[in-house]
This record gives sequence, C-alpha cells and structure tokens, in this order.
Amino acid sequence: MTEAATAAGPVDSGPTAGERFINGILPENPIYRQLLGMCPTLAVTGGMQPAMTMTGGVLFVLVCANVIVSLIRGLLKPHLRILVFTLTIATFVTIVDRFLAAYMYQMSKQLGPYVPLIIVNCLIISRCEVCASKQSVRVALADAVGQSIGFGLALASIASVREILGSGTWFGMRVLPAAWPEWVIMVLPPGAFITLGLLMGLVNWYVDRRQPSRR
Amino acid sequence: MLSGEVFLAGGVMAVLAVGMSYVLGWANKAFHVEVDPRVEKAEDILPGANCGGCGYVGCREYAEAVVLEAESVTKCTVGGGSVAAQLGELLGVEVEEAWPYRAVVHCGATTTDRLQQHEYRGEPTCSAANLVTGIQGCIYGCLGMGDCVRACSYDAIHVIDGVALIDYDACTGCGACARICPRNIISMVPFKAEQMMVVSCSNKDTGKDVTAVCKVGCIGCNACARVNDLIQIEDGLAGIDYDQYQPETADFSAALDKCPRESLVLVGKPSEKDLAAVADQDLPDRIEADFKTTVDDTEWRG
Amino acid sequence: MEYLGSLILIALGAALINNFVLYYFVGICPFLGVSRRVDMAFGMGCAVTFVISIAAFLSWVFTTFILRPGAPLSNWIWSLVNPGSDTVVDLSILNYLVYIFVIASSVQFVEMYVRKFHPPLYKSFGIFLPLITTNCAILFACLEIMKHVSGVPPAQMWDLGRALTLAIFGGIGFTLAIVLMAGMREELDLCDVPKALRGAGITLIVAGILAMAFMGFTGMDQSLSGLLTG
Amino acid sequence: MRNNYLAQAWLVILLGLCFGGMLAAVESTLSGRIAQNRLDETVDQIPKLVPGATREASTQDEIDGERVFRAENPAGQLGWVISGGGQGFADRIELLVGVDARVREITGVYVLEQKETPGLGNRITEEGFLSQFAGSPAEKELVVVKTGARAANEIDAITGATISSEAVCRIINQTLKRMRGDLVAALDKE
Repeated sequence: MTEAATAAGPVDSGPTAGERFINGILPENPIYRQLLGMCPTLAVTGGMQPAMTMTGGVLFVLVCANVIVSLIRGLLKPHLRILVFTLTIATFVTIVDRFLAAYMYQMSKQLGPYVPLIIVNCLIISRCEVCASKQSVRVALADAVGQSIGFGLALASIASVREILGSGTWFGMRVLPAAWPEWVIMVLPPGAFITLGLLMGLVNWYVDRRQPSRR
Repeated sequence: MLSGEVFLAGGVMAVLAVGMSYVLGWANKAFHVEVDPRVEKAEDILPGANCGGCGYVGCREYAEAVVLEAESVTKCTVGGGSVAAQLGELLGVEVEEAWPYRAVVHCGATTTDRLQQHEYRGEPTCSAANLVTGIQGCIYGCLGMGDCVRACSYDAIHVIDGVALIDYDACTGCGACARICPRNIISMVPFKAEQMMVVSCSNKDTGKDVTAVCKVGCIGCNACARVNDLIQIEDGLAGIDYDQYQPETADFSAALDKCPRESLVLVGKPSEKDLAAVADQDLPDRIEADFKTTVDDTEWRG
Repeated sequence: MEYLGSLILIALGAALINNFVLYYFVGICPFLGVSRRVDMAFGMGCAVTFVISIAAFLSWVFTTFILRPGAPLSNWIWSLVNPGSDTVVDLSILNYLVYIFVIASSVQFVEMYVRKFHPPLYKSFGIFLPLITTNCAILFACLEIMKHVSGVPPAQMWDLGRALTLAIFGGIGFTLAIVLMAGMREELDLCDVPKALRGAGITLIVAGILAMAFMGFTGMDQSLSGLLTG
Repeated sequence: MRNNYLAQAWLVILLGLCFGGMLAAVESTLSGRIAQNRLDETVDQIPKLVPGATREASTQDEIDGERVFRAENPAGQLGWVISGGGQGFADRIELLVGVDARVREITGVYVLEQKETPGLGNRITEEGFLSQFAGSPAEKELVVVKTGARAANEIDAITGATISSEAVCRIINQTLKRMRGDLVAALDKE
C-alpha cells in the first residue's frame, strides 16, 4: 500500500487510499463528524427508500466527479477551479436525475427537488476540493467510496429512526403493531431536526466515551 | 435529429462558457487589488492559530500590520523568538531580543488560606460571581470559578483547590485567560529565564485589612524592596519591573527569605532543588479539566 | 389587484409559510455554521438575499429564452441551422448545468467587485461569499422558478416579477431564520448544555423547535388567497 | 489582451462543450422513456376512473390546449378523463377526474401528486375519501360537509384535514366548470 502512495506523483501528504476509505466511514463520517451535506440528510430521511436512493445517487456522482477531477487536476487554474468542480458535478447529477425519472419514476417524484440539490451538496464539493484535486485517481476513488458509504450509514440511521417512529414501517414493511400511535411529527420538518440533533449527541457521547477527551 | 440536438446543446454551453469566462477574466484584470506579496509570506511564517495573542483578530491582520504599518515583529506570543526572527529577516528589520510571554496569576491563596469566605450558589462563572459583593473577604483575589480554564484552548490553566494555577509546559502565552479574567489578576510576563520570580498577590489594601481576609496576601511591608532594587512597593503591593529584570545577575533568594507572607514565589520550570525537595511525596497525577467551551471547537469552518 | 394578490401570496409563502430553511431544508450548512453571532448571521443573510436575487434574475432569463421547451431564442437558432423543420427544441436538459454555472460565476464576479470597490464591506462580508456558492438555497430558488416556467402552459408561466418576489422574500425568510437562530445560540452559550450535545447537537434541537413554531404558519396562505381573490 | 482571458478559461469552455454534448446524448436516449412514464401514469388510471373503459382502447385528445383522454372500450366512448390542479393545504395538488360521456356524472377521482401533511392531509389519497366522488353529479357544485353527507353532491371531509378536502372539491369544481362545455361540444361535433 505505501509504495503505491509514494509513487503517486507529488509527495502524498494525506493518508493512503486504504486509510481514506476507512476514514470516510466512521472516524470522518461526513454527517456526524464533519457536519457536511446536511441539506439532503434532513430532507429525504422521511423513509428508508428515498434515503437509500439518495445514497445511491450521491455514490454515483461522488465517484465519477472525484475520478474526473483527479484526472484533470494538473490543468486546474486556482481562480476557476470551483467552476470546473460544479460543472462536472452538475453533469453527473443531471444524468442521475434523468436515470431516476426514466427507470424509478415514483421515487423521482417523491424525491422531487432534492435530487438536483446534490449539486450544491457541501460534501461533494469539499471532497473534490480537499482530496480529488490533490491526490491520484486511486486515492480519490477510495476516498469517494468511503465517504459515500459513511454518508449512506448516517442517512440509514436517521431514516430508520424517523420512519419506524413516524409511520411504523421500515422500508415500507410494517414493523410496529398497528395499535402504535404514529408520531407524525417525526416525518415533518421539526422531527428531522430533533432526530438528527439527538443522534449527533449520541455519536459524540459514544466517541468521547471510547477515548478520554484527548486535547 | 440526435446529432443536431448534441451540437445545439454543446454549442449553447460553449457560448455560455466563453461569455462567462470572458466576463470573469476581464473582472479578474479590472478588479485586481494589489496585495503586497510580503503579506502572504508573512502570513505563512505565522503559526496561523488566530489566537489573538498579538492583539490582532487573526494572523492575517497581524501579518498586514507587520508588513504595512511596520508593527513590531515580536508580538507573536505563540511563535516567540523563531517567528520573530523569520519576520525580521523577511522585512530586513533587526530583531531586538524577543522573550516568550507567559501568563502569571497574581493570587496564591487556596481556599484554606482565605478568610471571610461566604457560601455562593449562584451562576458558576467568575464574571457572574465577580458582581456579588462580599463573596469572599479579599476583593482582589482569584474567584476560582474557572472562566480562565474555559477560555484557554491549550488546557494550560486549572483551578486547584480554589486558585488558578498555570501549567507552564502547555501555556503558549496567547493571553486568552488574561483577557477573560473579570478581576484582571492574570498578566503576561516575558519569561527571560526558565524560572521567574513573581508577586503572587494583587491586594492593594493596608496590611491590617489584608491579614483580616487572607493568610498569604502581601501586606506591603517593604522587606523585599529593601533587599532587592528590582522590587518597589506602590500603594501597598509589591511590583516587579520586568524590563530591567536580569535573571543572571539578580539574586532572589534574599528577597524570598525576607518576605514574611509567602507572596513572593518562583514560577516556571521547577529547578532541581525544588524537585529534590518534593521527591519523596507522591504527586497527584495530571488533573484532566474537561471544561469545553460550548460551541467553539465543533464549529464548521466552511 | 389580481397580479398584486399573487405577488403577496408568493412573498408570504417564501418568507414565512414555506420558509427555505425550516420547511424545505435548503441552506442548512451556513445555518448551522455561521449563526454564532447575530451580526455575522445578518451579514450572511444579506449576502444570500443579494446573490439569490441576481441568480434568480439570470436563471429566469436563461430559462425563458433558451432552456424552455419551445424557447424563442433556441428555436430561432434551430430554424437558422435547418430551416423549415418544425421540431420544438427542448434544452431543459441543460437546466442544472446553466444554473450552477450562473451562480458560481455571479458569486465570483460579486466577490471581485466588492473586494475592489468596497474593501470595508468585503472585510465583513468577504468570508461569506465563497461559502454561498455551495449554498443550497440559491439553487433551490432557481429550481422553484424553473418549475413554474419550463414545461408549464404559457398561461400559468411565471413572469420576472413573480420570480424576483420569490427570490427576494426567500432570502428574507432565510435571513429571518438565521438571525433568530443566532439570537438563540448566543443565549445557549450561557446555559450549561450536556457535554455530548454541545455544538451541533443542541443547535439542531433548537432549530427543530424553531421549525415547529414556523409550522404554525402553514395553511395561512389558504385563507389569505380566499381573501385576496375574493 | 482578449485572448488571454479565454486562454485561461479554455478548460472551462472545453468542459462546457463536451458536457453539453454528453447530456444531449443522454437526453435523447432517455427522454422517450420519461415521456412514456408520464403518459403511463395517467393511462393506467383510466380503467379505474371510468368503469368499463380499457387501457388499450382509450385515446389521447387535445381540447382547447389541454390534454384530455377519451375513456373508450371496443364498443365506444364511455366517458372522459381530465386532469386539474390547484393550491392545497401545503403545496399544489394534481388530480385526475373521470366523468361519463355527457359529463353529467363523476365516475372517479385519483390524486396524482400532493404534499399535504403526512397522517392528516395525505389521507385524501385513500379509497375511503375518493370513492365518495364516484356517482356524484358533475353539474352541481360539490360541497364538503362535516356531519354525514346526505345529498348526492355532499362529501364527508376527513377529520382534521378539512382544508385539504375542500381543496380537492374546489379543484374538481373548477376543472369541471372549465372543461364541461368543450367536452360536450367535442362529443356533439363527432
């Protein structure tokens, strides 16, 4: 692993591909630890199906964008680089949007405006800027897959809490007994904020408990 | 049909890209603001912790001040001598000797030393406790509620049985504690030597009043001033002038013995003699203060 | 009166009822990141309102004249290229590409302009501008305008007035939410929050309660529209 | 001077060109399926909205600029399926209304799209509420009633979602008022 990293053009200052992949999932989870990509997190986690479709979309866009950006990272001009990032991301998001409209029409209607909002998802642009525009293709790819799995896990955790409490189902299947009064607030906007706040507190508490507060 | 659609779409995007980049290119040229290249280099030299120890909001402002307004290069407390030297050679300015500034608490009275202590169950912050009159006899001393501990981002100051103590190998001299202390008893002292002598009291009342409220406060008896010309007494309190402070020549042992109230102390790295003196006692392991400021460190910088 | 009535409806909808941050969840990143002090939050709000109106204007122009199916300009070019063909040219595939391109370059242009001609303004607003490019609220406003312009029968198509009203009042709604949040967060620093919830956790919970309060507005436009349209 | 602006940005222009072209290619391959999806969504509902009509026999028509479906079976035309939309409680509501040939009676209603409050407003999509419309008169204004509907044109509101129920009835009334004349005229023209 290490010799591949050193041979990757400019001295590879960041962690190697393997480390970036593992980092993306839990230690640097994009939502709980880096607080990135909050807009779709709150909006689509009303149920598990939209959440997982969004994760698939983000995975496809992040992987393609990271690969393309790291391929052309040598030609980037500093003051035009944001323009280039957004152009590539917008193209792949349009492809995902059209694909969803063609093959999963119901899901595309349910997600509505939040599929194109992947373009301004702070997670993707920050991964492009931090990792892809400096590292080799292999490292960028590993980082992209790791981050999107982390993003997917976080989305799944929020969506399952909100769907089970909000509509008593999980992935559409009935989970809670019909007698359970559904907490409609969970599916509404305030429920999203409060669920994410509490889950974030849980994660912070768990991480602090595992290692004493290292300063 | 397909090829037509592809060319039209590509063409529209190309025309838009040409238009926008032309506008941006022109704007880049027309709106160019001359930035002194030295400011960039100065900013790279500075540690970039934006701690405000130099009195400026962040390293960027201090870099601009140093380059444009010829500010003195030794103000970066965290960077200390090395940063000052690099800045000096960048700007071709000769650098006078720069000492790292460290914080010193001018109060040494632990809870047992304080008299007329009243029970206080109000807001547990110094700034709130400071407003309550008569919370403790001495109106100058440390309140011990830990505002300074919360302000310090290097975990270098802890309140240990009632009084703030500084851990000098962690302290970077950023001055956050000195700014936050509502009673202003923390001052920044240039550490010309590993171990410095300081006055660990800030009570300006007459001797009789000091002894009524504190067992260790300085009563302004002039014993130390007679022995050591560096110390002089102003309005009932011993004060040390740190500009003429020559660590090599000055001999402090005389003043230390003379002081009847233990308000003259040595702070900084303990010398071998001190370590030998306490070698036999078992020292408590490092005290982990877990005060965290509410919103600061989880902030997303964007 | 009819036109003004619909403007008021859109304005109220964007500012209070369907608040961009609290109902549509767009613009959460700056909402959590920047709302630590009221003046910073207000600065951010004004910067967003300013940029959102420029973006809305440009996106309305592009959508109506180029990107809409059967848009006048693209049809005219198409008829030049191969005269006589009556196919309706639909470039709505380029929507997202053009919007994000317009937003990014207008933010860059505004940043350079403000840095050159208003340095003090740049010192206070400057740090927000790159942050705004990745702000979902701006793109969301463009998407709302697209929904009402492209692919809608010409009778119900939005004109520039409605588009700008949505943008400006959307920005005002964003500013309102972020300033309210900043006020609450300044109070939060004084009370002792459980250690795990410090930082983003407590902010989200407080935002949830704020969203609950804003939910009180839903349905208001229903009775208002009855009032206005008589 | 001019070319160095473009020289710096040649990458952006190149990207714009090839991404635009790529998207157009994607558009032409997928746009067929998307249009088909939208059409299927409506056509699938025709048999349910107008009892007896079949999917295959029904045809699409254009009456004063609005897309309308003739609900037919091999024997002949049984009725119409028309679409309408309006402002609901939270956001727009899109409906499909099935009426008989002479537009005298509503045969069925289907909610295409709505974003009403979950658990309350979105119960307008349930059979219980929608089945009330089948058989109600098309000429008379539909009225929402809270206490047990007696007359044909009275509809029971969903408890806790009166605004959504009223919105649905209002949209149906407007759509019928707008389209009734033209539909009957189109039928007589044949």
